[in-house]
Amino acid sequence: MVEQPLPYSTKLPVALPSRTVRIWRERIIASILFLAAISSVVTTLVIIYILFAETVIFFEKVMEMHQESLFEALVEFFTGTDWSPLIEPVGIGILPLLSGTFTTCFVACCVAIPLGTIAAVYLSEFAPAKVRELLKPILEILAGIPTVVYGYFALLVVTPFLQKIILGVQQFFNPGKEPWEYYELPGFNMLGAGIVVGLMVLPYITSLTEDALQAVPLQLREGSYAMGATRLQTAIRVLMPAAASGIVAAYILGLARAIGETMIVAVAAGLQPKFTFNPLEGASTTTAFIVSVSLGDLPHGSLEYQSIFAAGIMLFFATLILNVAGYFFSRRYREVY
Amino acid sequence: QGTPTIRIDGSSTVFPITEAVAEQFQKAQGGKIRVTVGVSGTGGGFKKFCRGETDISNASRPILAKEIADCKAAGINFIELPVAYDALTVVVNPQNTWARSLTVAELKNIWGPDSKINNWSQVRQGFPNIPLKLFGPGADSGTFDYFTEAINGKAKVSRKDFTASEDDNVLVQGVSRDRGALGYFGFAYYMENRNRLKAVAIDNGKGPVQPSEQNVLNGTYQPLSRPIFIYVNAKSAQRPEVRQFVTYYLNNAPAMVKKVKYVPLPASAYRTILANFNRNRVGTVFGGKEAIGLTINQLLKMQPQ
Amino acid sequence: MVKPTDRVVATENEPLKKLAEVRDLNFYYSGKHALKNINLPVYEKKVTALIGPSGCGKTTLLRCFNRMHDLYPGNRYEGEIWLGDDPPRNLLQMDPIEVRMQIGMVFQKPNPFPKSIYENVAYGLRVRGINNRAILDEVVERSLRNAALWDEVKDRLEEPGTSLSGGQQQRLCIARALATDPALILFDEPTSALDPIATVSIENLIVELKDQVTILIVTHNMQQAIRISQFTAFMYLGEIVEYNETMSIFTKPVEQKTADYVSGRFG
Amino acid sequence: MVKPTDRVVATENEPLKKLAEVRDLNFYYSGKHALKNINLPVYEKKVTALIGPSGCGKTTLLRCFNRMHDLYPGNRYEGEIWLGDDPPRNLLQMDPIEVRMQIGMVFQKPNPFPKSIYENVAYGLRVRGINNRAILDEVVERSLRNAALWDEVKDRLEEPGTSLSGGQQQRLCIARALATDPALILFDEPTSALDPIATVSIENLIVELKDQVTILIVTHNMQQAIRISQFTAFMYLGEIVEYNETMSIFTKPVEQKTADYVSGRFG
Amino acid sequence: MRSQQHILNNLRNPIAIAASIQSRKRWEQFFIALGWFSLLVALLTLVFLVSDLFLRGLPMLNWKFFTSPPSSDPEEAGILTAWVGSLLVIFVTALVAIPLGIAAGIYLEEYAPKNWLLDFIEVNITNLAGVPSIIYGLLALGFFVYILNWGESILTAGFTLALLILPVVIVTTRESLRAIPQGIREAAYAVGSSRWQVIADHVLPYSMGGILTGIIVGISRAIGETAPLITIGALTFITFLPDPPIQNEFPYISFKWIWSPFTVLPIQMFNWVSRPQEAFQVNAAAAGIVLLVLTLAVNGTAIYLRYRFRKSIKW
Ligand SMILES: Nc1ncnc2c1ncn2[C@@H]1O[C@H](COP(=O)(O)OP(=O)(O)OP(=O)(O)O)[C@@H](O)[C@H]1O
Ligand SMILES: Nc1ncnc2c1ncn2[C@@H]1O[C@H](COP(=O)(O)OP(=O)(O)OP(=O)(O)O)[C@@H](O)[C@H]1O
Ligand SMILES: [Mg+2]
Ligand SMILES: [Mg+2]
Ligand SMILES: O=P([O-])([O-])[O-]
Repeated sequence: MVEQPLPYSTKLPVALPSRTVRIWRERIIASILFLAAISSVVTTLVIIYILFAETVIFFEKVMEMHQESLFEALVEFFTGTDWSPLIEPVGIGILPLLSGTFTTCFVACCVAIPLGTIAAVYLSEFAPAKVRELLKPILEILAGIPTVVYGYFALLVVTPFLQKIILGVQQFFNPGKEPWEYYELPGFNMLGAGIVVGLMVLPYITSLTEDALQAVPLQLREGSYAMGATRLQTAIRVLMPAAASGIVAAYILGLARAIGETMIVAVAAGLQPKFTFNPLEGASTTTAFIVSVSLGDLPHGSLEYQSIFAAGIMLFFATLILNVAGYFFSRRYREVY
Repeated sequence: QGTPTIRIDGSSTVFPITEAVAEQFQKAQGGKIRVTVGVSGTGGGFKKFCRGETDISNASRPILAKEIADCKAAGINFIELPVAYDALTVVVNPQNTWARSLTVAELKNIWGPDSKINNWSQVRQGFPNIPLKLFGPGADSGTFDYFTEAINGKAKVSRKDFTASEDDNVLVQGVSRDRGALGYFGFAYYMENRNRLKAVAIDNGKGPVQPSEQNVLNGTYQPLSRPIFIYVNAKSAQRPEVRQFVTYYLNNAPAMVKKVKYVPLPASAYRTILANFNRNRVGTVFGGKEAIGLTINQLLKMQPQ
Repeated sequence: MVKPTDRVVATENEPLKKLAEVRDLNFYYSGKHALKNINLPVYEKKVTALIGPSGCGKTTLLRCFNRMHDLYPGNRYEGEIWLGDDPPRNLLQMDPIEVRMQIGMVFQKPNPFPKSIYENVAYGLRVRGINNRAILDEVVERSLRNAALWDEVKDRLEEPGTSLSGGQQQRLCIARALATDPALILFDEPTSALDPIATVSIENLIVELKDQVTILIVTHNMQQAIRISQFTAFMYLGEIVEYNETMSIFTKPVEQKTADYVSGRFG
Repeated sequence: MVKPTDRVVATENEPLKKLAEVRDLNFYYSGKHALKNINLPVYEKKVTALIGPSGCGKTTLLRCFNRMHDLYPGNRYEGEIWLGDDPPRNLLQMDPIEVRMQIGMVFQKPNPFPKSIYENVAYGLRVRGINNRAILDEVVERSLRNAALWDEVKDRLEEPGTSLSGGQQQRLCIARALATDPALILFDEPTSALDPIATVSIENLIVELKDQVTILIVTHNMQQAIRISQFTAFMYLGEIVEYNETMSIFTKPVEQKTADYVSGRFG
Repeated sequence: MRSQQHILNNLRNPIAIAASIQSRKRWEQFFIALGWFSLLVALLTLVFLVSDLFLRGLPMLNWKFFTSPPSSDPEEAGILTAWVGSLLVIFVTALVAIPLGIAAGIYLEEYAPKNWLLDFIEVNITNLAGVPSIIYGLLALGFFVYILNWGESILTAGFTLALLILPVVIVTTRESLRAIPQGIREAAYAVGSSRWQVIADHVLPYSMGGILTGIIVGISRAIGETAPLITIGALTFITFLPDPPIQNEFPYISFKWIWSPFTVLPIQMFNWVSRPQEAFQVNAAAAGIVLLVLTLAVNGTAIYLRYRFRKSIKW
């Protein structure tokens, strides 16, 4: 039995802290926090401003140099296959950088998407809880390795390994020739770099895909199991369609990472801008071009200085589109549940 | 007041010498003076130098007329100091058993602005059918300027589909990893990496000549022998730490240059150069032009114009 | 000692056949003893209701029937649940997928798959490898008719199941369960997430379905149990306190706990 | 037309004082009209219960009293809620923080802060700028005693509030609300997440507390309303269908809807 | 029609059921094997990468390696300037990114009205999180180095990396704030707290674990970043240390070091990787080990912290 409630002996001070003080304090704090939040928008604006400002100068110089109109310069920029802003006569066709970027990303996606999806489905639906708890941090570790270490790995481990394999395959199917008569994989090539980029984005794709699968409500899973489905059937027929937008978001964000990856390709893919889609060749990606040009300290105001901004603007907008697309896809799957 | 700092930038060819000197110098000074050495290529280095961002610029070619004008515009006077001789070296992969020597004409065929050669079999009758991969210094590079002038006849005019880098290490990496590769850069980089590169003898009409200290000294390695320089900002030269550093540089040059595998000038020459420096002799002896095929003796006789 | 389950058959006139029977079932959630010595018959073509206060183990018991607990590690069954009669088999010893292929389930919250209405109903057959369109068409139509949904959706079979209203979704889930012709369907508070009107339609549906299929239903609404079930088990703290014909449970409960509960004194 | 709220005072003998009164209140969840023309008196030192089927707006109405809806964008009040008598003020026009300083609330799920038991109870005072240890000590002890928790926790005041059992946590939340001596305490289904034993202790506590503080409580358990409240409002679809003394509501409801609900015919 | 009926009758036929289960289980076995293969690829990468690095670099790892500046002689070359540089840059980064990121996170989660501006900021942050790091390098080059005229200094580098990890800090801050049950906030409001009191007394303290994790993950990313620092010119040959932050004369603390040129660990490693001489590859591997151990340790701390905080606070 509860005893009779105790009466109040101390009268609580009714003199509450001043409302004006409180309201003003709240307002000031809110404004400071607002400024902090806006800083990200400012960052983006500054990025865009810098990229545009320098790119405009780039085009002005090119127009002067080539005696052409802005339209012609833009056409040359987007359709030309000769990117050599540093060497006379200057070529400003961006396609070689784009083809290099595309090819390495394609190789990377070929590695990361199937492996990442399978690994995610396995981790999410099949792996015992212990295994999952153990493997997820390991994948995070993989994602946390500095990319320059990956670049080193691509150059000194993966490429020699690929060279041996390619030589071995040729010798197996077509034995008896002198070693140099066989095709040799160049020391800098997009295949090795792309594979390593793929390994680097693998953890992202795995973890984002796994998140998307985990976000599918338990009721759907149980609904499927209750119909007598196996785990695999549940995963493929119910969970993957249900998580489709999340999985697409994972792919897109992985792709954006691959496009933006710099050090691996700068170390291992070669630095020559070359219009080719053959992963066995070496070529320069957009990012690798920027790094290789800025390796020597860049003289401010020179054409090469501006050329990296012109290349950068392409990169920025490519990843911008992907990131925004990824954002909306992932928001969609979050909204559904 | 902070520790006095000397800022150096420029040629990758000269870099090994300056790097070695800087290292020794800072050790000798017990860290009281700081030296930073960047690698931007000769052209990149001059761009900074002529805006007063650096105290000393490494250069693998003489300063050009346009750069002189830039410096003048910014009110910068410079002291030109040759520090060594280089044999600009054409290299191939060690697995390359066929191209022991190349003529200047063949090099021009390969590197000319309209060249479409992309296979060794197109270089010379009898060379094997192996894809040709080219590596060369970038456009800010003095080596590039010198090589294009010497081989193609006009500075900066070259085919463009090759892997270009201001950092000669990248070129060494490239050539050493590709059987069909051909590249060019300073002698020191070849010597440092002799086990992964092979030098090509150059035939300038008088038979193939290997790049070597001896062939540079006797003037037969032509047209790819060349002097290399440091340029000192005349105002910086008034600062004690810069004076100290340049003096140390020239005094130790013979040993240092040899150590990093370039060809030192005669010992007496360094004394003259140091004297020029101490006399604050500003300006260039080349008048803003590329000097091709200059022997050491010719160089030492040149007077400011 | 007379087990609570023995009482019923004695008081029953019409012939009854047990479709399933729980014998001395204990269940543990990784150490937590959630069901204690459960004994319960489930009569064919009848509705059996499980009632009891929140947390007493109703859902846990229901989910033992289709081995849902197998999906999560650490759960453990002890005892037997017998199913069928030629010959009866202990479903706790069977392959869980085999069990689930014979026992359907409808959940508390309607959970249609994010597929078309048609595919939702056809899912059970597809899972079994049946992809013949003619068969699927026939089964989909029959199941939707049985779930009293056909007229409402027959012109929009390709629309996603999630586009239906809550009550329709729940009937879709019932159709989905019916499609594979299960012997027993489990319902876990199927109307607690629905509005009163949808509730009525589901209740009517259950009453009609019982001529066709056996039903075991968890409900927290005692009036609902009265309206739709023939037998009721009252659970408390993981045990079955009392099992009897529904009318007896609510009008003349034997146990004090039951009486307290059905009169609203706790819960 | 006689408003539902007018009925009570007529049938009442002992003198009653209104602590608060809702007048023509409408409430919108960003467009959704959730409360419609609510009129309701809250008598001092009495327990008023809000009952009704799920989703009828009980919680919504309760949370109007301490302006909880102000925390979320898009919500809109129309109408008045008068509080106190010297002079009465419309709390919908007041500063929400001032309102909350006078009206306590206990939630459905016990939500102690992950701080020590002591700090949980003292928090309301600290917010008001009272940090004097002697005052805090006194208030903490008195509030815990009034919440019938003192004896159980007096030796472990420094342990986290989350280490208590569910029922203890809920009593801790009540102590926290009592500490600032509010005129009115709102309870939103305070026992629905608790086991039967904890439920009994909270119910007893509410009965004791009403001599000291006015209580407005939402419950889905009609028996609970009977046990603890003096007045009951039955809500349905956002409206108050009937308000009266509790006994009248349950024994001789005026409206058909009320009669159906209290007899379990829906909900 | 016959066969249809037959198939449907089979729905309860135990033999048909068993057959169907068996074939489906075989597919499952196959998929499990595939799953293992995929994970193995990731694991083997890790194993190869780490073991290769260790095999090559371990002999170089000694006291001298940590206390020597870089040199043209591989035997002599060490990472003194690199790790000191990394430390100072990260210090600046943390100083900028942590308060800014937490404040932004709090605003977005606790204050921002749900309108187009919030949407816009959100898209914007997601985008910034995915913008290639080299773009931040361009931003830094154009803005910090030339417009603000900070030069190629530790300050520039610190701010660059701070902007780079800001989205990570903001996003994890928001996530940890979101993990605080709404019931706790409502409870605090219900006793009369103001918004800032709710945040300062409850929301922030309870989410500190998650926020800390985000900060650490961001820092570990910053430690390994190379590309943006290359564009602002960190690749100079530097054999000296910045001015010490503490001096033995008044005012004892000096900020001259923030203007100093610098190099950092990953750049030193990159420099060595791109040298052709075999001997420098050993240095590169050794620097790689240091970098790897450092980031792993930092990441490991984050994983551990997250694990602990997840366990410690129960709602
Ligand atoms: N996954 C689980 N792990 C551990 N304990 C559980 C789990 N699920 C339920 N329990 C516990 O088992 C007991 C029985 O839970 P169950 O869900 O069966 O109750 P219920 O009668 O269905 O209640 P309700 O009416 O609330 O659904 C409860 O004490 C619950 O806390
Ligand atoms: N935040 C919200 N936004 C929009 N609609 C809401 C919100 N909260 C509740 N509602 C709706 O308002 C109506 C009243 O909800 P309320 O929570 O008050 O019901 P209740 O009577 O307390 O029900 P329960 O017994 O389930 O708690 C419901 O239809 C509900 O769906
Ligand atoms: Mg349940
Ligand atoms: Mg409610
Ligand atoms: O780097 P360069 O010596 O070629 O200018």
